[in-house]
Amino acid sequence: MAKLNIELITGIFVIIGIACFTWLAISVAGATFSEQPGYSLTARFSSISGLREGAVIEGAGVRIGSVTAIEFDPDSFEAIVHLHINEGVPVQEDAIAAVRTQGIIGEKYINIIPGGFEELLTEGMEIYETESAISIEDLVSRYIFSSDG
Amino acid sequence: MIKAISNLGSYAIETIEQIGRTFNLLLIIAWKMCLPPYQIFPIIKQIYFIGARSLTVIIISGATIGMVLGLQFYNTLERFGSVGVLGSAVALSIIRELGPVMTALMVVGRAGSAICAELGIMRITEQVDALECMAIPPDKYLVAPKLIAGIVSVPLLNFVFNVVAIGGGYFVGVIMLGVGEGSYVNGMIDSVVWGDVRLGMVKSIIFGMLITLICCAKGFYLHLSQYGSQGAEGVSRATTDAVVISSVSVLFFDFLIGALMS
Amino acid sequence: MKSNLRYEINYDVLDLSGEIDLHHSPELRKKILGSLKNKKSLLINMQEVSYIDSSGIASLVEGFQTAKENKLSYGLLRISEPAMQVLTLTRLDKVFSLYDSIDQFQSQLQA
Amino acid sequence: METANAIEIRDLDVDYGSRRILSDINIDIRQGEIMVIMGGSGSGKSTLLRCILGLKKPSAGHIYMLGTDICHTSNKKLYGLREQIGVAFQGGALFTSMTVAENIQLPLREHTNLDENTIQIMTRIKLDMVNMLPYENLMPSELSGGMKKRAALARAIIMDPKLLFFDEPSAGLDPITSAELDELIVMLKESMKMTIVVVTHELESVFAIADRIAILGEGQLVQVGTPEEIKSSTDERVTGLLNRTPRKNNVDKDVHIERLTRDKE
Repeated sequence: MAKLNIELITGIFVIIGIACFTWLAISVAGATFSEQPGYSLTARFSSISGLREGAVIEGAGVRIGSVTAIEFDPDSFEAIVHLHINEGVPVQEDAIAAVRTQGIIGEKYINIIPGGFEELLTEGMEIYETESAISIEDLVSRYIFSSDG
Repeated sequence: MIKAISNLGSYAIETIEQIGRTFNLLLIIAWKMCLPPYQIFPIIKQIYFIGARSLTVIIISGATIGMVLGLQFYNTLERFGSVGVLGSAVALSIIRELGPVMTALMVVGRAGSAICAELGIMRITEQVDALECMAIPPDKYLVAPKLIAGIVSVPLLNFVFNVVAIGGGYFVGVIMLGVGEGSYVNGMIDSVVWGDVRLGMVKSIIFGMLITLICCAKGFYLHLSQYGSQGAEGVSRATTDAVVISSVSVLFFDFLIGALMS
Repeated sequence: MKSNLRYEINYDVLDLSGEIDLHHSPELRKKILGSLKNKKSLLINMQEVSYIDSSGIASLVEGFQTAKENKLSYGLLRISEPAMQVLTLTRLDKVFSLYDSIDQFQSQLQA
Repeated sequence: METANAIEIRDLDVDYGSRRILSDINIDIRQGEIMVIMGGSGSGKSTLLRCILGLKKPSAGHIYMLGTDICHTSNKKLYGLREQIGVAFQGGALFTSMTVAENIQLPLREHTNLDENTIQIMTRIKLDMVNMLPYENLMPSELSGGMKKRAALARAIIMDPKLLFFDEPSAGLDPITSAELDELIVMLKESMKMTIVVVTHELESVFAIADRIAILGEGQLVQVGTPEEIKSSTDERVTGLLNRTPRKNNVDKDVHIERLTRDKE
C-alpha cells in the first residue's frame, strides 16, 4: 500500500467523520445554538411538568421562540422559565403564557395567547398571566369529581 | 471438589492479573507518548486500518439500523397517533445510545480481533522480543499508535453511523411510510440538544479507548496469560476472549456513562 | 573522528583519523559530497583510521558513485589494517581504487 | 570502561514457578571471542540467553554486560546497551508486515538520523554479506527457513554491534547453508571484532566456530573450556553430548512406578 494513498484514504475518512459531526452538531442540535436576534422574557408557573430547555414557544401555532432556561424558585415554590422571543414579535402586558402538549403524549411547549393592552413587554420583563401544565391525571380526576359531585 | 475451587481461584487471580496488566499498559503508554521521538505515520496507518477500513461496515449497519428503527418506531407511534415524533425518536435513540454502542461493537468485530491476533502472533513468533532487543520499546512502537488511532477513529465512525442511521430512518419513515417530511426533520432538530451529541461523543471516545486497549493488552500480554503456551490456538482463544470482553465492557460502560452523564 | 580537507590544484585530499561510527559518518558524508560538488577529484587518506563501521563505508560508497557520475577520479590512500578488513568483509576491496602514495594518484590523474 | 570480559555472569539463579531452571551459573565471555553455549534440550540454555538479553529477570545473581549489571539497571541504560547488541532469533523473528529491507533498516530508522542513501547502501552491504541481496523486497513469509535466518542475521549486524547473539542459528538448515553461516560468523568475529555468543546443540558447527564452549546440563554449568578441553573431558554428561549417546535412564523400579502413578500435583 503506497504511503501516499494510505494518507489519502485516511484523510478522506477523517474529513467524512468531521463533516458528519458538524452536520450533527450544527443543524441537528444547532437550533438551540443559533440565537436568532430577539429579546428574553420570564414567566412563573406553578407546574411545568415535562417542559424542557429548548422547548418551542408558539404564537397562533407559529414558532416564535424557544425556552432558554428553566429554574426553580424555592420561596414561591414556582418554576421560573426564561423565554427567548424572536425579534419583532409583540407580547402584550396581559398576554397569557400557557404550557401545552403536542398531541396526546407529545412534547410540552409554550403557547402565547395575545392580550388586549397596547403596552408591549420588552427585554427582561415578566409575563404575569400564566397557565400551568395540565397533566392528564388532573384532567381525568377533575372530570370524575365533577360528574358525581 | 477442592480441585474445582482451586481452579476457580486461579481463574479469578488470572482475571484480576489481566485487568491489572491492561490498566498498567494504559499508564505506560500515556507516559511514553509524551516522550520524543514522535511518529505520526504509524498513527495514520493505524487510523487507516481501524477507521477507514471499517467505513463500509459502519455505513451498511448504520443504514439498516436506521431503517429498522424507522419502521419499529413508526408502528409503535402509530398506535398513539403521534407519528410526527418519529424524527426525534429515531435521532435521539441513535445519537444517545445506538450510535456509540453499535459503532463500537462493529469496530470490535472488525478491527479489535485483528489487533489482538496480530499482537498475539507477533508475541509467539518472538517479534516483540526482537523489538525489545533492538532497544525499541514494543509497547510504544506497537500498542500506542493503535490506541490513539482507536480513540480518534471510533468517534468519527460514530458520527458517520449517526448520520447514515438518521438517513435510514428518514428513508423508511418519510419516503416509504409517508411521515411528514417537515415533522421528521423539524421534530428531530427541535428535540436533539447539543448535550445528546456530546453524550454520544464522550461514549464513543471512551469506547474507542476501551476496545483498543483491551484488544491490544490481550494480544500483547499473551505470553503471560494461560494461553501463552498454546501457540496458534492460544492466539485464537485470546482473540475470541478479547472480542467478548470488549463487547461486554462496552455495554457495561454504556450504562455507566449514560447514568453518570445525563 | 577528525578530518581536514587539503586543497590541491585539480584534486582534494581528505585526511581522516580516529574512529568513524554511526555518529560521525553523516559528517564524513557531508565532507566527501561537499568537496566532490566543486567538480574536483578526491583522494581520501585513510592511514590513521582506527575503526570504520558500515555507515562510514556507505559514505565512501556514496562518494564513489557521485565521483563516477561526474567523471571524477576517486581513491583511497594507504588504508589502515582495520579499515581494509571491513572492506574485504563487505567485498568492496576490489571496487575502490587503492593508492600507496599521492604521486601515484597524481600520475593516474594526468593519464 | 572496557573490561577484558564483554559479559560476566555471576552466580545466576532462575526459577520458573517452583521449578529451578538455572542454578549458580558463572561464565565469563571475553571480548572478541566466540562462546558457544551447548546443552541438551531442557538444560536451560535458551533461558540463560533470555537472561543475558535482559528479556527475563533472574531470581538471583548478576550479569555484567560491557561493564553494566543489566539485572539491576535503569531501563534507559538497558536500552542504551541494547543499541550495541544484535540478536538473531531461532525463527528469525522478522516483522511479517515489512519487506526484508525494511526489517533490516528498522533499527537505523529508529536510532539514527542517517541520510536515506546511506541507509540504502548500508542495507545492501549487509544483505550482500549474507548473500540475500536479490531478495531485498520480498516479504518474510515468502522466504525459506535458511533465508529467514540469513535476513535475521543481516538485521542483527546492521548497526555493527559489539555483541552478537545467535539462538540455534543452524537449526533446520541444510549442511551447506549451515557451513556458510558458520563461516560468516567466524568472519564477523575476525574483521568486525565482535564478541559472539551462540546457543546451539549442532555438534559440527560448534567445533567449527567456537573459541570456548560452555556446557549446560539440567540447569547446572557442567564445564567451560576450549574445544580441546571439552573433547578430553571425562564427565559423562559431556561425553554423552559429544558422542551423542542417549541418556540411560537407570532409575530404580519403585521410583519409576511412583513417578508414573502419582497424580499431577
